[in-house]
Amino acid sequence: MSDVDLSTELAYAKFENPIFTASGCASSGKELAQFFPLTELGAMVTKSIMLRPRSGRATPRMAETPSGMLNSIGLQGPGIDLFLEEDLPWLLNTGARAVVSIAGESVDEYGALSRRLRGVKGISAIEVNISCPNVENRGLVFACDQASARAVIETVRINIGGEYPIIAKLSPDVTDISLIAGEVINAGADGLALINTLLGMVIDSETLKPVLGGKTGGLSGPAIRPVAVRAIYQVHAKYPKIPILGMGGVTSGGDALQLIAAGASAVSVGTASFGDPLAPVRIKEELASLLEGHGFSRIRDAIGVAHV
Amino acid sequence: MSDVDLSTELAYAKFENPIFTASGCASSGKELAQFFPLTELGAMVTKSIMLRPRSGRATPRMAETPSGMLNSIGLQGPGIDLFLEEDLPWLLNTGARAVVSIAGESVDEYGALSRRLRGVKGISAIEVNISCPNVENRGLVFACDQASARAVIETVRINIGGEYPIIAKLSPDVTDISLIAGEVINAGADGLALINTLLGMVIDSETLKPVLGGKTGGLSGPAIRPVAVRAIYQVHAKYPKIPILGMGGVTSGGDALQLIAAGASAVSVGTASFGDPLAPVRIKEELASLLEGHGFSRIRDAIGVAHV
Amino acid sequence: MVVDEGWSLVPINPRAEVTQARILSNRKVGAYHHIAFEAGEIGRYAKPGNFIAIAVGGDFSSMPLHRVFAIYRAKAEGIHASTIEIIVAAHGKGSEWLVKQSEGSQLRITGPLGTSFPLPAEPVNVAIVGGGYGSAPLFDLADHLKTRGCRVDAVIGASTSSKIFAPLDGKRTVNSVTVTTEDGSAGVQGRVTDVLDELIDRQRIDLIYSCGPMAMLKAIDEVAQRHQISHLISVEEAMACGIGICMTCVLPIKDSKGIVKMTRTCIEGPVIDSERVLWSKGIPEGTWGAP
Amino acid sequence: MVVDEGWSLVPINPRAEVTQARILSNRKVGAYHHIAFEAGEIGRYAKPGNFIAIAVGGDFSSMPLHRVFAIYRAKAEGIHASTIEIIVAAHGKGSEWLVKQSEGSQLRITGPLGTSFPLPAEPVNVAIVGGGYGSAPLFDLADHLKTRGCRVDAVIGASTSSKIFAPLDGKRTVNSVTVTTEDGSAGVQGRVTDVLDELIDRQRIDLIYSCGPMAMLKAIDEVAQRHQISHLISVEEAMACGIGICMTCVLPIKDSKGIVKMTRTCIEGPVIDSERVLWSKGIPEGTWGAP
Ligand SMILES: Cc1cc2nc3c(=O)[nH]c(=O)nc-3n(C[C@H](O)[C@H](O)[C@H](O)COP(=O)(O)OP(=O)(O)OC[C@H]3O[C@@H](n4cnc5c(N)ncnc54)[C@H](O)[C@@H]3O)c2cc1C
Ligand SMILES: Cc1cc2nc3c(=O)[nH]c(=O)nc-3n(C[C@H](O)[C@H](O)[C@H](O)COP(=O)(O)OP(=O)(O)OC[C@H]3O[C@@H](n4cnc5c(N)ncnc54)[C@H](O)[C@@H]3O)c2cc1C
Ligand SMILES: Cc1cc2nc3c(=O)[nH]c(=O)nc-3n(C[C@H](O)[C@H](O)[C@H](O)COP(=O)(O)O)c2cc1C
Ligand SMILES: Cc1cc2nc3c(=O)[nH]c(=O)nc-3n(C[C@H](O)[C@H](O)[C@H](O)COP(=O)(O)O)c2cc1C
Ligand code: FES
Ligand code: FES
Repeated sequence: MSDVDLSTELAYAKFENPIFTASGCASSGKELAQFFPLTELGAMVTKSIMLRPRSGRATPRMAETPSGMLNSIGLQGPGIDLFLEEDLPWLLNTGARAVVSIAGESVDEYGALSRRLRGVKGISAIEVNISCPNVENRGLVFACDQASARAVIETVRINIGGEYPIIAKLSPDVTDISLIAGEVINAGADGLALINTLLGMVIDSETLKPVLGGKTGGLSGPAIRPVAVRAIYQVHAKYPKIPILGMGGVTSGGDALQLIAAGASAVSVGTASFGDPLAPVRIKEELASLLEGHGFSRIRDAIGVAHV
Repeated sequence: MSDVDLSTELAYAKFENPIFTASGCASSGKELAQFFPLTELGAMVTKSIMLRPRSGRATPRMAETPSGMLNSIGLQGPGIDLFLEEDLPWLLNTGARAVVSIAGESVDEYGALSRRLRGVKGISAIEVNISCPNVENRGLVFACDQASARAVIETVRINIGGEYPIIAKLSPDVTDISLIAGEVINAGADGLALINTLLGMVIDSETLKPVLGGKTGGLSGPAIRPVAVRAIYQVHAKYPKIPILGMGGVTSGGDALQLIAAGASAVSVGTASFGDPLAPVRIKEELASLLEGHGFSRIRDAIGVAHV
Repeated sequence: MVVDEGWSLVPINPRAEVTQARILSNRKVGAYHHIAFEAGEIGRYAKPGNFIAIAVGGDFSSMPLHRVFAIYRAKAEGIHASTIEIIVAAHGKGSEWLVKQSEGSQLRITGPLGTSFPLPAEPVNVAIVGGGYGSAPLFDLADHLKTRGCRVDAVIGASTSSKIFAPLDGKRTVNSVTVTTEDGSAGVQGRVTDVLDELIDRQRIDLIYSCGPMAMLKAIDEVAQRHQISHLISVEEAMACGIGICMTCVLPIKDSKGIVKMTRTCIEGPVIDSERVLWSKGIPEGTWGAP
Repeated sequence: MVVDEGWSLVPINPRAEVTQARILSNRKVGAYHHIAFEAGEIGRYAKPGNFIAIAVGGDFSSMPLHRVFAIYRAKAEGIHASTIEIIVAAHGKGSEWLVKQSEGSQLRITGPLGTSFPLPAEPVNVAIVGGGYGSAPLFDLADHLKTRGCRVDAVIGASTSSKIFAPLDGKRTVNSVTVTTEDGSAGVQGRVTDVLDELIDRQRIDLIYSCGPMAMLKAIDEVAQRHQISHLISVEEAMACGIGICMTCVLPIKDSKGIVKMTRTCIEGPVIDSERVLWSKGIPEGTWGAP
């Protein structure tokens, strides 16, 4: 391994290296732990957890697309109580760093989740997934509406206190992502996660109906990488001091470096793990040697270099 | 070739088959005419033409991405006068159907273009590319702003008269594409073209700077197909009577059928021609035999079947 | 009736590894391709019922997701590494690519994955029932059953004869083989369930293992329930990752407390005791966390 | 000085076709790969300076765009079809894939594309100057020049010896070959322009043909201008389609009326009279339609 200092920060949370898992692409860690020690990761970002247990959407839940995939998992999960009782302790016990992702259907639900998380030991940061439909506002996705996005982050801020940095995860399915970024920053987000999936659909060649049980799904994987790089670049240009956790189609160290150069302080690996369970570790190693090749002695100097 | 009736309509314009070229992916026809008779196409959609000649953006103008590409051509072209004098007559002379795409930097420019096109013989429809920055409104893209989008289509409607169907081409880079669709329909659009490219960026692995001369570029190709299918499906669900010219990553007859089932009455082939000049003809043939396999005797019955 | 040999049905296969596998041979067998790999340690730890996940499309692939295949045979010791064999039905893009790969090609394979067939504690009478390529993992299972003194009768069905997978040495392992085809091109015309009732009675079957399409498993289960005999099934749900991290492969399945959960069949399956399975489509009412 | 043989410099090659080509051979030559194809009628109509566009990555490729390569040699008659040969420097994803393809592989190729080298009307003294794989199309050109009675001297340069492409029969065709390498590992240490001045004087060169990186073409052009001799160049710009429909491969080039336009080098090039070329980067002021 190279000598490059890979340590990085998201607001006041420090991490030994910048390669994280992506929420919903690594469950709560147990499954990937079969393949590598989770301490190899900068952090495990857990699957977005909701207040109550949730069965998710009907199957089929995925469709492969050119260099990408659609998913309509629908946030299946055990709910916050069981998560705090079983999944999180297990994860922290491995010595891995944990970023806990939360999701809600109403502003209040985000508030309640935050209160449950307040004071929980060992968490490194909270990622707030606001790409969920707001049941109180005609199912409009929080991340697609300035007021809703702001309201969620304000609520999380108030209820969680100053214990963990709040990372607001934004959707690329908006006219101007930097506007939404501005709102959540004003509302108290310490950092941003960019980007969530793009809304897409695949129609079955036999039935001529949408493949997914949920009809539409979220597009992820290499196909969306150019959109992720653009979103990170735009937001970093406007808010250079706000740390960004970048994600979207990262499958190699070179891809991670693109996101970092665009302005990401750390990078989540999602869909790539589905085709290669060792992807996060490989990507970390490739990134380190690329940074070395470019003459960087620490990764911090590479963050946002595309803007210089 | 199969016996399926491939003829289709976009508003009051009728076409022998539903496979068109995509604006900017076939120039004005001369180049592809080396490979197949342009009469094989439902129509040639010409590269968006502006009022004055235009040199376009600095090179590099493209970057390949996973199952896609970015382009930042910047609407290079000869301007409407030379287009009407040379390119269009040449094209019409081949016997091909011509859909003329126009683009402007201000509402007035669209008006002026429409006046120039008024009464020009032989045109089958006008595609109005509103994915251009509005120089009079802080460079905001017309298609990303309801008022600007409406203003452009109103102007075109007034200036061009009722001679040709007006197809408004929308950008997917908006929070709710059906809102923009509603605006342009109210403003007088007879049909919609869905979708233009997604805004993206690639960073060079050597220089760590954006590859493209224009920094950002438009993402096209198979990578964006799920976004196109979704956009067409959403808009057709809301406005089932408005004909849609679909496009985005179509490389096979099966892909074209996906867009048709989602609600497209015709399909443009763009990026696929870059890797296979015969793509439009092959796609048409594949589509015909797929329709036959599904038991359709005419393509009209397949339009929007995914909704049934 | 069955004993769980250590970890047959324990979720998350503890032996899984990622390896660069090399194709040793690839040849057509009826409608299928029989592909053998030299695959690190996978063959050493594979148990009947386990599967592998294969990355497809090569270095510049447009297919980011795994393709999963049941292990047909595994050998702990090859020349350089352990070997595994699979039976592939070319179906969509990835499997079409796979069957075109030639000897010597290197592929990234993850495995062994999933649960495996638990074996009976005593020598009992067993029926193995396979549909299409679903018979592939059952012959290795039969081998293990025979070693434990079981009688094993096989019923192998498919739509047509070319889709019957019943290799000679597999046939030799079992006590009898009944073939059914829907078009009658081989064996008895009909479905596996058309011959199963009679077989159960005739051979006093105590236990059924089955593998094939969901509709077939369901039909077999009805027969098994009627006869009140245990039934272990290997299910096939669409899988994106095969390793438990994507949540696409779920089925409504009862947990040990009887609570129905949308359960990942890649880590708590593919082998499941049919008692736990709800055969309804969609998310049944009362499923844990259902709206 | 030069005559345009029918359609050498006419935009949009009228002979272009799409064909399923088969790799006849693929072998390493220094830092390059020499690949021969059986390619429909392409070899029959190819002229020196033309190029081909190749679809890369196979059936499930994530690479939608063409890769373009100068035709090194073309033969009108092969066993089944005409043949073409190219010299490939593995560089990015697509060319790396290409050099790994084995004999018998089928690839979709479009060609012949672009303009070709016009030939002098009279037997004159010619220098051909190639940088790296840029020498590939020049030997076939030399053949044609020799047939017309020209004297042909070659200067072949590269950074290091493995990147000098100068095949034996190519060398035999020309009257002399001077090799230059920047690291001195073969021939004269230095660049092609370091030996060109002297060659022009010594052999009374009337006409230069050159092919290589833009910076090299520019340096050669300065020498040519100083000596006031004609210079035909083959340029290399990034190309997405190679057939004139995407507008990515543009350079500021003067048209016949002297107006500078952003010109597609895939259909009005790659061979261009250097007189028409503006060597500045970006879009020079005064370019037609420039803001
Ligand atoms: C436990 C298990 C064992 C299997 N064993 C075999 C076997 O021995 N032989 C065999 O031929 N096939 C087997 N299959 C089915 C095989 O996985 C699919 O046929 C194959 O993945 C389809 O890939 P494709 O590229 O042809 O299709 P595509 O439609 O291109 O696949 C796209 C994606 O969907 C997934 N997918 C699609 N259909 C299925 C399916 N039926 N099952 C799982 N994933 C699917 C693929 O994994 C991939 O991620 C098994 C499936 C499971 C779950
Ligand atoms: C007229 C002409 C003749 C050429 N002849 C040869 C030759 O004989 N031998 C040889 O080794 N190379 C030649 N090249 C360069 C060759 O086209 C590129 O090296 C190759 O396309 C790069 O592809 P890649 O997959 O390695 O790179 P990638 O970066 O993956 O390519 C991505 C895209 O960019 C385009 N691209 C990138 N670099 C270039 C480039 N330098 N020129 C054109 N397109 C590029 C590709 O066509 C592709 O569409 C020629 C280029 C031109 C324009
Ligand atoms: C199957 C799947 C499930 C996902 N679940 C979540 C989730 O629960 N919460 C969330 O914030 N993002 C979720 N995502 C989005 C990813 O975290 C990530 O933002 C996106 O996939 C882009 O990264 P990638 O291209 O590396 O996968 C999910 C993505 C996939 C593919
Ligand atoms: C190189 C290039 C140039 C384009 N130029 C235009 C244009 O001038 N006007 C326009 O409306 N769309 C333009 N487009 C967008 C296409 O018409 C089409 O909407 C988009 O590429 C999606 O289709 P595809 O994936 O089949 O290419 C261009 C696309 C490309 C790749
Ligand atoms: S296939 Fe991903 S969780 Fe089962
Ligand atoms: S490469 Fe597409 S126009 Fe020249």
